[in-house]
Amino acid sequence: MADLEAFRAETRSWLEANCPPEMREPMKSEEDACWGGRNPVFKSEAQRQWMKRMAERGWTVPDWPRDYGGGGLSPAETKVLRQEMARINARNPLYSFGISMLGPALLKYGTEAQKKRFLPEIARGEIRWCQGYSEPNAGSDLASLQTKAEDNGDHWLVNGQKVWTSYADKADWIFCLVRTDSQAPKHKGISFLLFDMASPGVSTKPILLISGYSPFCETFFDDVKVPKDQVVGEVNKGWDVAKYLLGHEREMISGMGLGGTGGSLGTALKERLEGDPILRADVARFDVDAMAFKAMSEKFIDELKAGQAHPAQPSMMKYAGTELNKARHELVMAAGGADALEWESELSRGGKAAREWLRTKANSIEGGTSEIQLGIIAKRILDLPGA
Amino acid sequence: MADLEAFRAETRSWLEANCPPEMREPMKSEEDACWGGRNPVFKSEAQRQWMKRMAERGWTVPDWPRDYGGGGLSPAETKVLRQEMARINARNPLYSFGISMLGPALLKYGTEAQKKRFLPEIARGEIRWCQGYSEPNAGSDLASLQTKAEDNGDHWLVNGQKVWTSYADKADWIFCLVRTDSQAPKHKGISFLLFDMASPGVSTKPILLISGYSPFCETFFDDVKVPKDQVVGEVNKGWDVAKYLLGHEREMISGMGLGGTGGSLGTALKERLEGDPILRADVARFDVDAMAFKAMSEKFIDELKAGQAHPAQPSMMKYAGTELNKARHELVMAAGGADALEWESELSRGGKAAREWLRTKANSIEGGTSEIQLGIIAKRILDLPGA
Amino acid sequence: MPLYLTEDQAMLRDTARDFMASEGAIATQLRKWRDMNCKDGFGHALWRQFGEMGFTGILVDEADGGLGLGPVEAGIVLEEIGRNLTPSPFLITAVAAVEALRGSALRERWLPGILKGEAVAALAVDEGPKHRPEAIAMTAERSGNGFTLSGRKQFVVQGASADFILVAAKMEEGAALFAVEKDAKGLEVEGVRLADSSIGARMTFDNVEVDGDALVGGEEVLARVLRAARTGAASEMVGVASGAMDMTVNYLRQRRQFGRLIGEFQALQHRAAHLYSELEIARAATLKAQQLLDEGSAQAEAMVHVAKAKAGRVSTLAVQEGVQMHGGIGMTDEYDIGLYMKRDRVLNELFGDPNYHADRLARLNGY
Amino acid sequence: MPLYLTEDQAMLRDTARDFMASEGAIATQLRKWRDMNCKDGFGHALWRQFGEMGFTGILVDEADGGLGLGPVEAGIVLEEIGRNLTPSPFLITAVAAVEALRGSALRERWLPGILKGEAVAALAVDEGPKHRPEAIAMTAERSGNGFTLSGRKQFVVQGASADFILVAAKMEEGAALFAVEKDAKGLEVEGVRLADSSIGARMTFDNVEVDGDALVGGEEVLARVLRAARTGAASEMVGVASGAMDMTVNYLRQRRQFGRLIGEFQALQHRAAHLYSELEIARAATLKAQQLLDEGSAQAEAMVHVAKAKAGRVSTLAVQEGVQMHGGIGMTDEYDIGLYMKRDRVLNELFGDPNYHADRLARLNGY
Repeated sequence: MADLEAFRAETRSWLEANCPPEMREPMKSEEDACWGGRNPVFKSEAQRQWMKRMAERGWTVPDWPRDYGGGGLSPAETKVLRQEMARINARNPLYSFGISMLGPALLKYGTEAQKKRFLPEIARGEIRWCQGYSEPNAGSDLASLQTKAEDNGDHWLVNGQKVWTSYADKADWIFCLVRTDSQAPKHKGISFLLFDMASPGVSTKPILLISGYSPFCETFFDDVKVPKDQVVGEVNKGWDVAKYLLGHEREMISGMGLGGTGGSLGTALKERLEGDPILRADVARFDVDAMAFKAMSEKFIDELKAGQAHPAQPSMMKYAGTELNKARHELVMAAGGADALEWESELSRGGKAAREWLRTKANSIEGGTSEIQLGIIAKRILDLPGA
Repeated sequence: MADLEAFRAETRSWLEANCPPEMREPMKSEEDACWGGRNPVFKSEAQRQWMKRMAERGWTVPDWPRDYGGGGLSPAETKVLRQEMARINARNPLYSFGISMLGPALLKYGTEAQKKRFLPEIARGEIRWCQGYSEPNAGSDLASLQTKAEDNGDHWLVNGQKVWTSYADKADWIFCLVRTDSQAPKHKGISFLLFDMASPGVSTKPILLISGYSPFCETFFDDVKVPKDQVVGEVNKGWDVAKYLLGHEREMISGMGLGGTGGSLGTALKERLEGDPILRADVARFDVDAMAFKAMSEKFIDELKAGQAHPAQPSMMKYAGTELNKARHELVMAAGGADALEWESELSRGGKAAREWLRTKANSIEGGTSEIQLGIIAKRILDLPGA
Repeated sequence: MPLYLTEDQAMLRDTARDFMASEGAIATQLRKWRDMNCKDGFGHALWRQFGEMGFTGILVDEADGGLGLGPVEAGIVLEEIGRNLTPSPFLITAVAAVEALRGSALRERWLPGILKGEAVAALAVDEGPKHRPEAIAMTAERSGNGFTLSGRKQFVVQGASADFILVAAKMEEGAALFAVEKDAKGLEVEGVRLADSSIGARMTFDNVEVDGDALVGGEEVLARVLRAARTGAASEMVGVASGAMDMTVNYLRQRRQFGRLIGEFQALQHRAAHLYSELEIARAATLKAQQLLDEGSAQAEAMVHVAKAKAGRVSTLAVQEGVQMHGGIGMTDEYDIGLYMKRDRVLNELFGDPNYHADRLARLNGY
Repeated sequence: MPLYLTEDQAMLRDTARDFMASEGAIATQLRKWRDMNCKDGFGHALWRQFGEMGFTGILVDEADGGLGLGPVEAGIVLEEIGRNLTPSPFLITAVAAVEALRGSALRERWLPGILKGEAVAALAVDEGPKHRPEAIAMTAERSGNGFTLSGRKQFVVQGASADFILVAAKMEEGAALFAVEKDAKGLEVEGVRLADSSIGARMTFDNVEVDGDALVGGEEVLARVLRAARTGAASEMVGVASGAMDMTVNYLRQRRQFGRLIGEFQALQHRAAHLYSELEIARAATLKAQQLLDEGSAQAEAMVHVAKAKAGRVSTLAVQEGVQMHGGIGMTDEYDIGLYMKRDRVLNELFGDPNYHADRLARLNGY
């Protein structure tokens, strides 16, 4: 414990000295996030510095081993670092699917060579990754995917199409589920492949969402050649890697819901609730639900750390968190009334409320729909029979 | 139209002269209903007179043919009679499963001899009927029933057990689904049988409900002999009769929900809503739902009369009406608070609110659960595939 | 009156359904005007076709050259508009404004243009983000034979394309409704695109002078206009909900996952069946409100609140279930279901949201 | 403090679970006392066993002979009580009354009996059908060294079996809590059986004289006692919900219809999964409230409202789904699921229903 307090003091003073003041203010929009990459776009010098300084200490991935570019911190130390960052409202220095998704998969399933090759680049924010899972005919039924990787002796030849590839147009590499055995039962012929988005034959096309945002792409593979050593885990056993990763994704998405539920929604909407007694009632109930869910999130994280969480509990968190977030934005829209309907006006900051509200509708679809999560809970936690 | 107005005038003056004043007051409880039967129990002389006078004119079943004890009225005349009865708040002179359920089945599927034999008794309230459908292992899956009727040449021999037989302990006769072919697919070996509850081998046992009420029985058949001519419709085609009847039952149950939704719930609970803003919000929303459903009920009845209703629409009415009624009683309990929790006190009139609230929980179970109705809507109205 | 359509009404429905599905379709109307960033948000040619079809004259008295029909018939057209998300001035001009002009001296000035599908009206009631007609702050002061109007309005649908604006203002004797021409001095109009790509307007009235005829009516007329507008919006929402539900049920019948049509999954079946049930109820409530309005019944007021509240909630349920059941593609701009979600949101706010109407109903019922 | 049970707490849970499942089971406790129409609604022998197990002393300071544990531990016992619908004075006596007596001169008078599972307390707060402790009308006037109490109370759980009654009354300086012995002159108690077959009481205080020591505390103490009682009731409801859910999920795994286990039907699976999710959240909220109370945190007040409101709504959902999914047999007195529905209803009202607590939370949050 004494060591931990020493670490806390040290961390605090390092952060004090190294976290630029601009990086202690909340992001104004998603676009203020730092994603790194081969040709990184920094919004400010402060942003660049902050990422770089954190990466140098391995603190973009504090709990990864030092050998792979991580900070080598213990769980307790990691928690202290997070607390100290939260204390000064320090921004996340690096948003990255490499950190949140590919990294954990590589740490568990990668060869030593793969870890050495890919993890440090991720930690330093030098390569931006995207995820190639869904296909037009493989949504909730992900394992029915059809993108094919043919074994051509010295390389894989990839053909097919992915959809919902977040930021595929901005990513450097992709981790991708492909079918390597079309004769095997659908879960047994899938492999987990990594390749460079700059490879010949890769093309992307952004998908415009109803919110007007366009973070997703359709991604096309036309005779893309991929070196043989870029499969993670065993060939035809990619589904295991994917399942492991989906768990992580759910945790991340369920965690995202929390960001918005810090304070009382009713307090934020206060003036709007006067003279609207029924909306006030809904908001009061929402605040009950949101504070209760916040307690649940703390409990879930505590149980995760202690290894006490049910392995399917992320499904419950993902389900409840995303439904709650949708409910929150419905209430925000109701409180905003006609003001919140304006789509482009300055007053509405370009329709911010409406666009965010529409964006939340995807929460219960992406990363496994609410229906999929409920099915997992029913089967794996409640042990209900059949389907 | 002139004829109709003449009929109205005539009806009005007849009712004026023949409906006793006591029968123009609302019933105080379910127990004030007149059920007739072999050994009828009348609460008052007025009740006896009222039933008798109406039966003499065939007006207990105004739209049945005169030959079978009915009033022979046209649909328009029947409507006028109902309106005129409603005008003076005249009570229903005779509650009867014979009228609401068996009668329509006999009119459609009965032989001429059966109609002549059974219908006039029903119209005059001389025989009280009960319904033997459900069995302990055949609830929602009604067609899986096991009560057996064996063809013994000159009679059927019935063995088995029914459950949820309303007022079996008070009924004179039963209409009953029995299995007459145990080899056939489950819907194809069922017959619709009528028999006297006084037959040797019939016994009943009341079922106590959570509300403390006990209108239902378990009914046991132990080598009950039934004459061969007491099958309605063809042998082994009883399921058609049952389906036809279930439609009627649903209409009746969905109609029952309406009784309670006449006025504004909020007006009735007014004082209780002061200082309870969230309950007020719920009640206001309930009033919206209830008034909307009332319009739906009118529309449904109008469409039924005009032959425009979808044949599966009673399922929708039954589903929505019973769920609404449950919601109403939840609100009544919330408004009643601790007063409504008292179970036996005088002040609570013997726990009336609580017992009625608990009783409503059966609304969405009896006569086909809400889940069954939703399945019917999905399949027959929305034309969704598969089971 | 039985609560279903008469033969004549069913014929009108068939006509309106065919017309809107062909001429008013999403691809050729809503998307077209949206993608060209049209300043009106609707097409004038289609509006003239509305005139040719006789739709614009549904509520206009026969003596004034209209069809002299009632709220049920207006609702029939609006339901088809809703089903196809057809952008048009119908609700505001052919329903609300025609109702406002009934018996007014301005009939001759505006009805001919409306009948032809040329004139466009606006109805300016709201002054804050929520519909609160009981608390109008805009003032109308008598000056000479006329009035001077001052104040601000917002969420004035088609306000930027309107030839005249019906505006609610407060006089000493209560609220009243005035007709103001678009080029009146002191009137400033700023068009704003809304989420459903219709155009609303913010308006400033800076001592706008109007003459005596401009007063089209007092509180009673304002209330009557609002009842017509709210019931019309309810019908349009029933149409939106129907369109969204039909599209979704069709999708359930076609999309395969896990080797089955997703419409075979019982959880989705039950939710779709629940939606159907709610939608039928909303449709009945709306029709009932229209019939009561037509009869001039004292119960119409309450039933209008019920219709607007119920249709609003059901329409929201329909679009939410619609997007969720479509899954990922439901989130894309390319598919239409998201357009239903946007339209629903705007119609829910228009002339009072379900919370407002439930609250008013409660007050009417004395609690 | 991490939001899960420590090893000691998990041991206590196991002990309480075993004890309640065997000694406190529905068949041998609730049904027994109910069917014999017991005037107390609970068994004194079991209450003494609670004493022997140390449960009654969980919140009593070690210096006073108790275990000196906190709200989390009290909640653990209450959850098991809820799961088995065990009738007992635990919530009112061992939680609320012990909390009230903390630091009071009456400790010596009552704590020994409570520790042994002999003394029974009551807490008289409500005066109307709903819990409204902000508006207490009962008066306490100073007279000599003591006080004179006048007023009426209702919904006093175990009031007819209590050795002493903690009663909330209004003094000039605000509300306060007094301890009144059961045989005090001027006190009339009428026991009333409630829907869950527990016994509540209506009480009349007609100039009841008590001495100075009877004042156990002012507004702060009343608030503290209510926080403890509400959080305890939340735990008991989490137990009720858990019991109802487990029973229902078991039924889904066994009951066959249409040739399948009904637990295979996706619509029921999704509803059961939703219930599980809500129940986990209610449990977390309740535990969080208990930890905050234990820490003496300023945020405890808000979280107690959240816990009572959330646990109440979830428990109601659990019993409603439970009865519906059991179908017909769920409606029979013979099966236990209906007993859960009754108990839930009473616990929801006790110390404020979810509407009350959501409203208080809103006020606390300034709206």
